[in-house]
Amino acid sequence: MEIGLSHYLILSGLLFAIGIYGILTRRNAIALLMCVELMLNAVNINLVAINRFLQPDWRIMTGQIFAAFVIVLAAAEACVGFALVIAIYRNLNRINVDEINLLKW
Amino acid sequence: MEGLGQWLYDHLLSLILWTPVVGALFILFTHRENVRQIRFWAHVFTFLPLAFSVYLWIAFNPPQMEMQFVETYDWIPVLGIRYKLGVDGLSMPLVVLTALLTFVSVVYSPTAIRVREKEYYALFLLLETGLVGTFMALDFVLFYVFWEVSLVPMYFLIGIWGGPQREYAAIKFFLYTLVGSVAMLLSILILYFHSEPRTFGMTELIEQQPLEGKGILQVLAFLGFYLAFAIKVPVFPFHTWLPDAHVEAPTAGSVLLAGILLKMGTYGFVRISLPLLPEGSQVFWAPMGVLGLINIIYGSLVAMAQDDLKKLVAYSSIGHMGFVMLGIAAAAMDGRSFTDPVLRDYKVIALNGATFQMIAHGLMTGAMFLLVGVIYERAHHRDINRFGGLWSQMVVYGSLFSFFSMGELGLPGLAGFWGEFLAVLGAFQLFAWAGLAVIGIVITAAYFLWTVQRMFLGEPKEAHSNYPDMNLQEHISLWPLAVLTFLAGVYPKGLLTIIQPAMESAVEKMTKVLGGG
Amino acid sequence: MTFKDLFILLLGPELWLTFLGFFLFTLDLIFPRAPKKVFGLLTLLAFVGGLVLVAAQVLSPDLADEVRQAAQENRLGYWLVTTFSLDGLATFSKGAIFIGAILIALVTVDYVEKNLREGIPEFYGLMVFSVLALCFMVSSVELITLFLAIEFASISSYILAAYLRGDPKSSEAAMKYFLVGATTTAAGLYGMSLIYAGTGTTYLYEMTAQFMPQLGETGVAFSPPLPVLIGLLMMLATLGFKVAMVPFHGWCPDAYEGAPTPITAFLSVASKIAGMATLMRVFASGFGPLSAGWVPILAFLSLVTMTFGNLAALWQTNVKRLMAYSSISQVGYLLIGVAAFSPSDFQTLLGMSTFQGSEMALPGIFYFLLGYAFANMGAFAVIIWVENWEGATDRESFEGLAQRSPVAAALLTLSFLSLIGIPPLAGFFGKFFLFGAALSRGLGWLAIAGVVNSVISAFYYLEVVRRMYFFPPRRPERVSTSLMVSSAAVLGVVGAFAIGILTEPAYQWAMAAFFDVVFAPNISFR
Amino acid sequence: MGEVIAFYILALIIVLGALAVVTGRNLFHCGLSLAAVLLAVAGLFILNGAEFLAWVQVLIYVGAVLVIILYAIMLSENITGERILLISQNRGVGFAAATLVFALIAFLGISLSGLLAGHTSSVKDPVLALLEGADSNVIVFGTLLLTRYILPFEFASVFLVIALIGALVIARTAE
Repeated sequence: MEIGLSHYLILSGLLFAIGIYGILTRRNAIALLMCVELMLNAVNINLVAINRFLQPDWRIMTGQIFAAFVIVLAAAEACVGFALVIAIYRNLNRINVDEINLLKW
Repeated sequence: MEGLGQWLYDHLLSLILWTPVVGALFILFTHRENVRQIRFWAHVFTFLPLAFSVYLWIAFNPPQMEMQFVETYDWIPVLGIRYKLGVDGLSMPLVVLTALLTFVSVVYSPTAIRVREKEYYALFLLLETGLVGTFMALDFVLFYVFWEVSLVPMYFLIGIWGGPQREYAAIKFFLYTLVGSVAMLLSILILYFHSEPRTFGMTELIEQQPLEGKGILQVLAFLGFYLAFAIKVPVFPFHTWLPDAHVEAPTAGSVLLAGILLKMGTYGFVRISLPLLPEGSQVFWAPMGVLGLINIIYGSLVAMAQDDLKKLVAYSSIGHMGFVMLGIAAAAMDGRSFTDPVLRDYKVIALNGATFQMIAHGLMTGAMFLLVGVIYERAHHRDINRFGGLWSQMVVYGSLFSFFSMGELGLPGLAGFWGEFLAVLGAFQLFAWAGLAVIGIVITAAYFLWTVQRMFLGEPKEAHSNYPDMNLQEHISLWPLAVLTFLAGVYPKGLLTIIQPAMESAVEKMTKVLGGG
Repeated sequence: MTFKDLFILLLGPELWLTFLGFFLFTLDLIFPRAPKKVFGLLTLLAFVGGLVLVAAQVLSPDLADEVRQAAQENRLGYWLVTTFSLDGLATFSKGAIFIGAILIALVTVDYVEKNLREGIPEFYGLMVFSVLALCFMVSSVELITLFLAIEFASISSYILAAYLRGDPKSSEAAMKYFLVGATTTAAGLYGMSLIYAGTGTTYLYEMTAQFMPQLGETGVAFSPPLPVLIGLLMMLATLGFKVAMVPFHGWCPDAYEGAPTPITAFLSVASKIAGMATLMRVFASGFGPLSAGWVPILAFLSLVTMTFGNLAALWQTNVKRLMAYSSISQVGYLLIGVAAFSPSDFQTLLGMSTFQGSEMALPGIFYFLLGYAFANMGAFAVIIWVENWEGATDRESFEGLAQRSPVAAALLTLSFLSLIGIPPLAGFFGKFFLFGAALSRGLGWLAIAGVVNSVISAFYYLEVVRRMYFFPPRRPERVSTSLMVSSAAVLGVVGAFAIGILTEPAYQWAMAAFFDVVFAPNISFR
Repeated sequence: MGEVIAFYILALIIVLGALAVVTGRNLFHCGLSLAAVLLAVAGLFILNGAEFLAWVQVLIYVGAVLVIILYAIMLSENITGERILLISQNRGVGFAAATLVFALIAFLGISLSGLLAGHTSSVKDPVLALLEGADSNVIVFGTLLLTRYILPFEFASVFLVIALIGALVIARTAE
């Protein structure tokens, strides 16, 4: 039995779908942030696997580079997300997004 | 001097068109407290276009069938959109009428308008440009631009200086007209995309007949234009905006609404729908005729039931515009009538009547609304039943009111007669049921006479014993209309020689397409 | 030309923005007591300078040749120009973005003085950097650069939206904005990975080159392979989020209402221009030959977006929120142009058939964007004008404005008339071109939906106009403002007028941009 | 065979961990499960020959991102003074959407590997000349980053600085 691209794609699809499930069901901002991280990891699995299986020359590692930039993005997003959580706390003292409803959701 | 005269002659239409905008700018840069100066500029910059347009009338060459005083400049060459102006026997009288009515409205306005005058006069001048431009434009995009430009100032005129229900009336007017114009926009675009070479020029498109034989597409394009024009006219059942707008608008606004804005619709039918989309017009000639008749009879019946003088005049407009629509329907009637030269002549007669009626109605209804304004300024109500015996109090007013009432009901010898007579005569020869229009004429006569009786005859009432007769401004604004109504009545030929070639040309263009069938 | 020259020529406006942005940060460190207005003026300088540099790029006649030359001689230069393109699409959008940014900077100074207590230098610095990000966005022709730019722009917007520290609405709006943004980003990235799987490259024009042969002589559009189509649609989540397209619009009303008003203006003008330009870059340029796959979807989304935006706007009582829904509906109109794209546009540009000026679809979008930017900026400048005085943006604050400040009322009315589409303002011609494009491409139903929506939109715009003109003023005193805000409003409206009347040059410029949408790679790659 | 076993073990960790993240009631535990997922993903990277990326994943993701998240959890619990209990809403909708997405991608995944034999670029990439003789993942990675991806690389550095400054500005306490 061989592990092929399909395996990786299905695994990443599963991870992505779980992330979406989390996005739709969770109400806590930090938890939502974690779900986004799950989705981003699904993307990275995809990119690395595609790079490996579809690019004959291993030195052209577009997918891996792409994935590295996605990690950079995840770091920046986490940073800003955290800052926003603190800002919301200071203003409202609550963190569940359905509890903050000054504006219609 | 020679050069200047020639230059004036070459740019006559642009001058008439843009002078009011210059005036609006002058007013915008005048301080709002300086009312005298604002009024002065308004008078000057409505008089100038009037003077220019009188010159236009004199310099106009009636027998020529083509457009005159044409000015063409490229505007958006990549799409073939041009700044193209021109007038013929159909549009020239309407341009003059617009200039005249705007001027008399401005002369009349100081007695009625006392607040926010700076905005008022600026908008009024802007409105004039929109109206004049609509009649002059020979490029569809330009036409559409002016069509919409005339909409915005009127919205504010009704909404700010109107009666108690003004906001409702203003928004209703705006939205109704906007619905029509966007439908027209789509039709214009359809025409453009079927033209070869691509053009928005009206005369070029009429020459090309891009939708000839295109069946359903021609019908759709026709319906797009129809919606726009029918709402403006207004044809039953699109008329519901009109009573609101007319009743709520300030007097001068009503004058322009009834005198000019309604004509934009009928002008569109004669200028665009008939020659450009003859097959589409032909499909709908009977509904147009029937709706015209409904307009005449329904308008008159409803007018008879009114106690509010302004509403009465408003509904009488619906009735009178029905005659125009009847004439247009006659011109649009189907193929057989195009092959027979006699019937074709009746088409021309009907169209002559329709166009004559546009002018006559503009003069007389404009005057009627001014007269309503005159009495309203004194009594602060318009309930006919609360007046009575006014004649003894206001002799000149009573005489003028009766004079215009006679004109409205179509007394031979006054302007109103010829339009209705020719339109019904022409239409009757083509389809006999047009004769039902006579019912409308009778009802109209009845309610106008009844109104005169209720307001002016009988015992003078205590409540209005101290009403002064008309003041100077009211005299200046009303007498020109009275004189012209009389002149057009006793010497209709003066107007008809101008109109006739344009109508012949329209029928000829339709015949070229439909004559074979 | 050396690499350095190329670098400066190609990235001139971006380098200038980076320099000034960091300069703003350091200036605050060195002179903590510097008057805050200085930062505002420096920001204005940054944007004006950017516009000048873009103009220099557009006007220098043989820049393209020089760039091509240098890129072929110099390896680093080569990699520079293959990720960062200086084509008509990029320069046009940058020009429009800078124009919008200048007007925004003008209205920001007063607003900041009135409403912000701290972090003012950073506020301006972040504004400069968001514009930088937008410039990158419209120039990237490679997916990695593109997504970084999009994220940069989004993240700085989240921060700017959260800037009203005392106002819980602001942080809440930013939080919602952030969560929707992060989710759509993840989806978009997943889509990009699928596109990468389907094409093996991240360069947009390599994708075009792959699909072109299939388009062939016939010019009939074909559907993309399934992974690419799905990837494209997932990418649409990110781009749709940026331009606030239904169904990715959820953040828009909240963010517009909660954010500081200049940032609202920024989101609705600069951000939207960049988003639309990128959308066109990806769909029309990268995947143009595949239009059979995405055109029906975009046509449908266009219908939904404009209808939803307009219907929802009818119920709004806060003018900022109303502008949010109105901007959603404007995106719907813009999408008509994208949906009216056809591969024949592609072919005309490749010289396979002759170009007709009447091919209005893509130039129409650019023209519409420009007109929309001016009119919207005029409107927002007046909203800030009123907000600075009244402290609120609900409809009641606008009552009787015509008598308290006739100029403000007139300017707002004209902006709204342009947004409704009344000629001769720019908004009319924008719609005219887009509806025309739809009609000429057999999307008559979309054109009809467009005009029906225009009429609906008149309701809510006129509701505000009604309150300004027909209502008595709530308070007698006049509403005055600084020269900067009023000149921004005047510039916005004059701009809307000017490109309405001078349609030809604006349309020509838009057409030049259109030519280069398809010719994305500005150097020969082979 | 070794790869097969490793893949399935890592996949199991990923899926179970992810499920724990989206269903757990204790936020702190969710964070720890996320750490497990991230580490397992790093394992997958190694499996795919992306050693350098795996290190990046461990250092940045687990080292930095996760720490921020855990810090956020503890800080917020500290501010409110109560343990945050997570609730899940709209489970049905979430489940349906997730299933739909998964089905779509899984279908793609199965069909895709047949559809695409491999990528052959028509472009003669000049970067290949530089990579002549390069034998380690790190060298290639670094070379690519500083040649072909020089612009995104520089851009990302500005991006990170600004994100940090921005985060500081909104998070700092009022003076």
